[in-house]
Amino acid sequence: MLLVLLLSPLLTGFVRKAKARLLRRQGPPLLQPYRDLIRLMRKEVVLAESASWLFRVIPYIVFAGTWVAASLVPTFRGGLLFSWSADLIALIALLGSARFFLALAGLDVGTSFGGIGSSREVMIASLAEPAMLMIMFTLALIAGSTQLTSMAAYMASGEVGLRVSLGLALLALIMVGIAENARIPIDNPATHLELTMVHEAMVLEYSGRHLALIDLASELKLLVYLSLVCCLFTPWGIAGPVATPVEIAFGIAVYIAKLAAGGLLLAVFETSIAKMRVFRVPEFLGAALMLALLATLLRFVSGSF
Amino acid sequence: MNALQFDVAHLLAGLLVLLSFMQLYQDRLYALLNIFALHALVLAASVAWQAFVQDAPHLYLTALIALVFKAIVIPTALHRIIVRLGIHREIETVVGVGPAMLLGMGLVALSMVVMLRVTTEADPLAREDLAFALSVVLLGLLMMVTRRNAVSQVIGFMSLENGLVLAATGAKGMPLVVEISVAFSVLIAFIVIGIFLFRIRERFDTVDLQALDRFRGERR
Amino acid sequence: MTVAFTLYNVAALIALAPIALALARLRWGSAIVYCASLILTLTLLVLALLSLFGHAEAPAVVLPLGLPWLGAHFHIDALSAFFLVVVNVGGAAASLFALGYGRHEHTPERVVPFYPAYLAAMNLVVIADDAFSFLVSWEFMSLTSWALVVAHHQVRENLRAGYVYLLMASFGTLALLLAFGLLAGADGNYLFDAVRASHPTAGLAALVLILAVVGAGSKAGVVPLHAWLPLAHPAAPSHVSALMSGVMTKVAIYGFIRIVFDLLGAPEWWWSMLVLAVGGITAVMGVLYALMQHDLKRLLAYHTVENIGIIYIGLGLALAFKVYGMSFAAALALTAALFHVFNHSLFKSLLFFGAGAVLNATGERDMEHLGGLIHRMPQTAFVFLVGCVAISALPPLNGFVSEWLTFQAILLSPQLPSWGLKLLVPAVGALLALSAALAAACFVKAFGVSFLGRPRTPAAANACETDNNSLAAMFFLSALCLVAGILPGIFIDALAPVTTALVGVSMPRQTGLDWLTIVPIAESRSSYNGLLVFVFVTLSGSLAAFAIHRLASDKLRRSPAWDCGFPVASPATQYTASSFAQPIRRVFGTTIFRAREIGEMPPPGSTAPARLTVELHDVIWDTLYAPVAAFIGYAAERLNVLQFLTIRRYLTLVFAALVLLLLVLAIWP
Amino acid sequence: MIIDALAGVLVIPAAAAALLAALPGYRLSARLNVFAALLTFMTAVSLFFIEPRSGPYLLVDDLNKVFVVLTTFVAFTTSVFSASYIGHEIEIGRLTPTFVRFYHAMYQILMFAMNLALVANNIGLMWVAIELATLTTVLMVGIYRTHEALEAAWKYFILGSVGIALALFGTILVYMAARPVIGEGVDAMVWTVLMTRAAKFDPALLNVAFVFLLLGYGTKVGLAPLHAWLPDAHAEGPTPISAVLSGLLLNVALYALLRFKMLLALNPAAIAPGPLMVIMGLISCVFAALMLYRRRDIKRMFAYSSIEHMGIIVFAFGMGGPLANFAGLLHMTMHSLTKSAIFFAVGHIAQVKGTQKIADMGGLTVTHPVLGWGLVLGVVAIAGLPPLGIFMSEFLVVSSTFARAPWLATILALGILVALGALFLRLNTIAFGEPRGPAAPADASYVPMFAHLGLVLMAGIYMPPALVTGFQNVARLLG
Repeated sequence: MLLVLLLSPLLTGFVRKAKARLLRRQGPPLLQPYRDLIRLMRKEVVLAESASWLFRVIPYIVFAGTWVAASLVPTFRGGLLFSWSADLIALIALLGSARFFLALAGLDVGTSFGGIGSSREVMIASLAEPAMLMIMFTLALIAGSTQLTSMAAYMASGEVGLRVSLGLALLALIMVGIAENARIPIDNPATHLELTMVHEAMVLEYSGRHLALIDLASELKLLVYLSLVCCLFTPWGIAGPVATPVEIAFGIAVYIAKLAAGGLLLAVFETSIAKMRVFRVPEFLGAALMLALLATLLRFVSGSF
Repeated sequence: MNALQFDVAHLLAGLLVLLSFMQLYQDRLYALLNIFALHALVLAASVAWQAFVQDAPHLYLTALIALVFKAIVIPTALHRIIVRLGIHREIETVVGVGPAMLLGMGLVALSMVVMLRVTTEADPLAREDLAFALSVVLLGLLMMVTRRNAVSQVIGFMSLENGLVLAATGAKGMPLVVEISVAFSVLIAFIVIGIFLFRIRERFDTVDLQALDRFRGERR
Repeated sequence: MTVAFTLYNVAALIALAPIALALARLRWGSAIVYCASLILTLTLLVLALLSLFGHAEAPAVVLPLGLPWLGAHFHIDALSAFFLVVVNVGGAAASLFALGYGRHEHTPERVVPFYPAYLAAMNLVVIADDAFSFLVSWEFMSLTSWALVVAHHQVRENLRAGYVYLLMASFGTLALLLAFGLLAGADGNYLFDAVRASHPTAGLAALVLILAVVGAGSKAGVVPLHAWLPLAHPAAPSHVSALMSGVMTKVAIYGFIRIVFDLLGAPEWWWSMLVLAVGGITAVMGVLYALMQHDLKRLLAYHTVENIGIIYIGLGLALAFKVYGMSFAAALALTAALFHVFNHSLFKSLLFFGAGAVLNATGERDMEHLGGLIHRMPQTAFVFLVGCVAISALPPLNGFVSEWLTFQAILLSPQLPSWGLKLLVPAVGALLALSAALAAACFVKAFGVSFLGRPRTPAAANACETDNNSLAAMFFLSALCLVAGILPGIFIDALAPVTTALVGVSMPRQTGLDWLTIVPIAESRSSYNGLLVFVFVTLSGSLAAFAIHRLASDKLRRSPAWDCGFPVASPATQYTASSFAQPIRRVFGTTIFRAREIGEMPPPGSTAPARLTVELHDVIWDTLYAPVAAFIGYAAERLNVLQFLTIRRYLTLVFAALVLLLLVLAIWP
Repeated sequence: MIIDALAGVLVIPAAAAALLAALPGYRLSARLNVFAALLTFMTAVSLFFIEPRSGPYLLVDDLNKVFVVLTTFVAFTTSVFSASYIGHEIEIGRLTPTFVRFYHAMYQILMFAMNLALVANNIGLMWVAIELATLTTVLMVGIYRTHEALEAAWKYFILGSVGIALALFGTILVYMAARPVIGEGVDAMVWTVLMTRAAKFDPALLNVAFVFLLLGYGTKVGLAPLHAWLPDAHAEGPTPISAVLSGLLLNVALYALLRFKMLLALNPAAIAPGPLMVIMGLISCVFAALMLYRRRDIKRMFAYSSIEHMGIIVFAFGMGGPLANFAGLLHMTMHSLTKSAIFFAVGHIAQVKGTQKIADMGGLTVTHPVLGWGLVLGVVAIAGLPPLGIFMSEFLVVSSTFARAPWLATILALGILVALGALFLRLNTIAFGEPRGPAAPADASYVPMFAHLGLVLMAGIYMPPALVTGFQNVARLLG
C-alpha cells in the first residue's frame, strides 16, 4: 500500500518530465510533485464561506477511496493479504464513489466553475464506467473470475494466448483510463483558466492540505489504471503468493519498469494529440463503450475469441 | 273449418296488407285518414269473421271496438287536428314513395319467409294469418319511420296495432284479446291527446337543434 | 398460528381506519393513528421475521369471506414472509416519519383514514392464497392509495395524477384478472394450490405470462406502463409517496414472482428474454427520465422505475437459469433481485422522507428553488446523502451489494445454451452498467443542487431542520442501509428459504465465512467484503486526516469563494439542475426525448434578457397514451350524435334492429 | 293468515294507491307511502318462510322470489328517500300538493304493477303489468310539467308503446306456438304449463317470438340501440323515479326476458337465445361506456351507466352456465342497490346545488362531506372496485367467461375500463377540486343511501350462505 502511495507522485512527475522532454523543454525535476504536495500540506486552508462540512470531509473520502482501490491491485506480487475483500467490480465502484464525492465537492461552494466541472465529470463518468465494466466483463469471462489476483494469475499462465476480445478490451481500457485521469485529449491537467477543463474546475475551490490530498488521489488514480493495465495485460514478473525477497525485489523492479514504460507511452500519446472539444468526448467514450461491448459479445458468443 | 271460411279469412287478411301498402303509397293526409278508416273497417270485418268462425262471442266486442273507435272516432279526431293545425296539404315522406313501396315489398317477403318456416301442424289459417299480421305490423312500423308528420305516424302506429289485433284474433281461443284491444285503444287515445296537448306539428319532437339541446340538458 | 396473528393485526389496521376518521379532526388525532399503525406494523414485522427465520410452514387460514363457495384463504410461505418484512419495515418507518410529518398536514381527515387501510391492503396482498382475495386486496391497495394521492385535491395536477393512476391500476388489475381467469379455467379454481396443480398448455402459459408482465408491470411501473408513476407518487403526502415507491412497487414485484415463478409452472426460454428486455429498457429509460427532472420527488419516482428495471433484470436472469436447470445461478440471480427489492425499499423510502422534510421546511419540490440546505438542515442532508450513495450503488452501502450480485449473475450467463440469451444478456448488462453510472450522475445532481451550493430562494435560505420523529425514521433507515451494505451475508442467508422454495436450491451459506465476506460461487471467482472495505476506507481516511493535522498544518481561514478570481454574488450564477444535466441531455436526450434548446438572444443594444428554453417530449406518452385517449375521445364524440336524434330516428333504429334479427332468422339453417 | 303473502304483495300497494289517491296532505301521505312499502317488503320477505301455492295466474318460485324481495326492498328505501326529497321539492315549489298526491298514488301503482309482473304466472298478465308499469312511469317522468320533462316523457311514451306492441306480438306468437301442444285457452299462456311442454313447441314460431320479445322487453331493459328513452327519462323525472327506473323497472323487464330465455332453452330445436343476448349486452356495455364521456348532466350520466351495467348483466345471462348466471344475478342485485344509492345521493346533490349540470358543481367533498364521500363511495362501487360487491360480480363474469370466450370477455373488460375512466373523470370535477356552486347544508336523509352502500360493501366481503345457495339454485334454474 505504501509503495503505491510513494510511487504515484513519481509517476506523475515522470510523465510531466517526459512530456517536457518531448517538447524539448527542460521540464520540472522528477521529484517536483513531492515538493508540491509537501508545500501544499504546510499551507493553511482557505475555505469559501459557502462551503459546508461536506466540503471539508470530501478530500479525505476521495483520498481514502482511491488509496484503498489502489492497494487492491496486485502490483508486484499476487495474493495480497486482503485482495479477496473486494474484486474488480468493487474496485471500479470505489473509484466511482471517489468521483461521486468529488463531483459533490464541485457543487458545494456554489460557483459556476464547480458546476461546469462536476456536470462534465459525471457526463464523462456515465459513459466511462459502463465501458470499464464491460472491459471487466470481458476479462472476467476470459479469466473466469472477477478476483484480481486470480485474474492476474490466469493471465500470467500462458493458456490465454492472443485473443481479439483481449485486444479490444485493452484498447478500450486505455481510452477509458485517459478519460478517467483527465488527460489530453479529454481534459488538460496542466491548465486552469480554460472553459473546457473538467477535473481542475471541480477542485478549483480547494487549497492547502485538501488540495494536496486531492492531487495525491488523482495521481494514485493514474497509477491504479496503469497498474491495472500492467497486471491484467502484462502480468509477467508478478511474484506468487509465497515468494522469496528476491522474487519480490524482482517483481518490484519489473513493476516500476512497466510503470515507466506506460508513463512514457502516455506522454508520447499526449504530446502527439490535441485536446478535443467537450462534446466530442461522448463520441470518444462511446467508441470505448462500443469496443468493450463488442469484446464482451464476442466472449459471450463463443469462448474461442 | 271448411275451405270457404278459410278463404274469407285469408281474403280479409290479404286485404289488410293491401291497404297498408296503400297507406304507404298515400302522402295526402286526408286520403291517408280515409284509407286508415277503411283499414280499421276491414279489420273489424275480419275480427267479426273470426268471431263467427271460432264462435267466440267476445271477439264481436273487439270487432265493435275496432269499428267504432278506430274506424270512426279516431279518424274524425285526427281530421280535426289536421284542420286545427292546418297541415292538410303536407307532403312529407322521408324516403320517396317508390323506395318505401320497395321496402314494403321486402318486408312482406321477409315476413312470409319467416312465417312459412313454421311447421305445418300449426293449422294453415293461423300460419297465413300470422304471415299477414306480421307484414301488417312491419308495414306499420315502416310507415312510422318513413313519415315526418305526427298524424301519419299515429296512423302508422295504429295500423301496426291492427296487425296485432289481427294476429290475436287469428290465434284461436286466445284469452285477453278484448282486454288487449281495449288497452291499446287507451294507448292510442293517450297519443292523440298528447298531440293535442303539445301542439306537435312537424315531428314528435321539436325542430331546431338548440331547442333539442335545451331539452336534453346538454350542450354540444 | 403466525398467519392468524398477522390477520389479527391486519384487521386491527383496517379497524383503525374508521377510528381515524373520527379522530382526524382532533389535535392529537393523527399522531394517535400513526402511533397505532407504527405499533401494528412493528408487530407485523416481528411476526414476519418469525415466519421467515422460523422456517415453520404456517398452516393456511380460511375465512368465510370473499368468494362464497371458496372463502378467503391466507397463507405465509417464505416468499410472503420476506415481502411481509419489506412491507412492514417500510410501513413502520413511514409511520414513524409521519408522526412528525403528519403534523404539518392541513386536511388530516383526507389522509389519516386511508393510511392504515393502505398498509393493511399491502399486507393482505402478500398473504393472500387465492386469486380472488389476491385481486381484492390488490385493487383495494390501489383504491386506498388513490384516495391518498388525491388527498390534496385542490391542485389540479394531483387530480389528474390520481385519475391516470387509477386507470392504469385498474388496467393492470384487469390484466391480472384475465390471467387468473385463464389459470383457473372455466370451472373457476381460484385457489392457488388448485392453480399450481393445473398445468396450463404452452400457449395458455405464454398468454398468462404476458398478462402477468402487463398486469404486475403496470403497478410496478415498467416502461412503457410507468406513465402514472411519476405523476402519482409525488402527488401523495411524502410518507405515502415513500410507501408507494418503496413498498407498493415491491408488492407488485411480489405478484409477478408469485405468478411466474410459483403458479405458472415450468418456464419457457423466451420468457426470460422478454423479462430481461423489459428490465433493461426500464432501467435505462427510468434513469434518463429522472435526469431530465428538476422536481425532487418526481426525480425520485423515476428512479423507482429504474430500480424496478434492475430488479426485473435479476428476475429475468433467474428465469433463464431456471429454464436450463442451472439452479445455483438461478438462486444467485433471484437472491440479487430480492435483495435489491429489500435495499430499494430502504433507500427509496429514506430519500422520499428526505424530500418530504425538505418540502416541509421550504414548501418547495422544485430543485431550482432550493440549494444550500446542508447549512440549514445538516442532519437531513446527511441522511439524504446516505440515501444517494446507497441508490447510486456505491460501496460500502447496500445498493452496491445487490447490483454486484446481479453482475455476478450476468457473468455466469455465458453458460446458457440459448443464442438469443447469449446476445441479449451482455446488452442488458451494458444497460445495467449504464443505468448505474447515470444514477450516480443523477444523484450528484439531486443532492448537489438541492442541498449544496448557495440557497436560490428565501424559502431555501430560511429553511429549518425537521422534527425528531422524522429524523429518527430517516436515521433508522440509513442505519439499515449501512448494515445491509457491510454485512450482506446475513440478509443473503435470510433469503435462502425463499430461493429454495422458488428455484429449488439457495446460495451457499455466507455468514459462516471468515471476515463476513460474501462469496456467491467460489472465492477464486469473486468475493466482496463490505465490512473490510468500509473499515479500510474509514481507517485510511482518518489516518490521513490524523497524520496531516498532526504533522502538517491544520490552520483554516474563511474567505469568499475564489471562483477563478471573478466571483459573482448572485446565487443565480450557480449551476441549476437542468444546466447540470445539459451535457447528458445532449448525449442521450436528443433522440429519446426529442430535446431541443432554443436560445433567444436580444437584439444588440436591447436590455432584454436572453433566454434559453429547453423543450422535452415524453415520447412514450405521445406515441402510446395520447393516441388511445384521442381514439376514445373521437369515438365518444362520434357516438354522442346518438344523444341528439329525433324520435323518428330512434324508431328507425328499433325498426332496423327488428328487421336485422328477422333476416337472421330467415337465413337461419 | 287470511290472504297469503303472494296476494299480499299485490293487494297492499293497490289498496295503498287507492288510499293515497284520496288522501290530501303531504306529510301523512309520505308516511303512509313509506309504511305501505315497508309492509309490502315484509310480506315479500315472508315469501321465503311460508311457501304459498302458485295458481294459474300467480306464481312464486326461487327466481321471482329474489326479484320480488329486491324490488320491494328498494321500493321501501326509495320511499324513505322520496319522503325527504319530495318535501324539499314542495318547499321550493317545484311540485304542488295535488301533484304530490298524484305522485304517491302513482308510486304505489307502480309497485303494484312491478310486483304483478314479477309474480304473474301468465305471459299475457305479465305483459299487461309491464305495460301498466311503463305508463305509470311515463306519467311520473312528466310530472314536473317542464318542457324538458314533457319532452322526455313523450319520447319514453312513444318508444315504450312501440316496445309494448312488439312484446305483445311476441306473446301472441308464443301462444300460437303453445296452442297446438297444450290446446286452446288460458293454459297455453301459463308459465308453469309452458315450461313443462316447451320441448314440443314449434321452434320457428318460438324463434320469431323471441326476436319480438327481445326487442320489446329489451326496450324496457334499455339495451342499445333500443335505449333512447332511458337517459332522458332518468334525467328529467324526479330522482326517486330515476332510482326506481334504474334499480327496479329495468330488472322487471330483464326478468321477463329471462323467463322467455328459459322457455327457449327448453326447446332444443329453437335458436339458442344466448348469443343474441351476449351480442346485445356487449353492444350496450361498450356503447354506454363511450357515451359516458360526453355527459354534462349528472343524472343522465348515471342513466348511461345503468345501460352499461344492464349490458354486463345481459351478457352474463347470455353466456349462461351456473357461474355466469350466478354472477349475473349478483351483479343485478348489486347494481340495483348501488345505482339507487347513487341516485339518492345525486338527488340531494342536485337539490343543494340547484342544478344537474356537472360543470356547475364541484368540490363536493369539501362543501358537503357526507354527500360527497357517499357519491365517491357509490361511484367506486359502480365502477367495480373492491371491496364492494360489484367487483365480485364483475370478477366472476369476466373470469368465468374468459376461459370460454376470451375475446368477448376482453371486450367486456375493456368496456368496463372505459366506463371507469369516464366515471372518475366526472367524479374528479364533482367531488374534488375547488368548490363550486352553493354550499348550503343539505337537509338530506342519508340512511337509505348508506344502508344500500353498506349492503353492497357487506356483499363484497361476506355473503351469507343462505343467500348464496338461493342464488345458486336460481342460477341452476336459469340453466
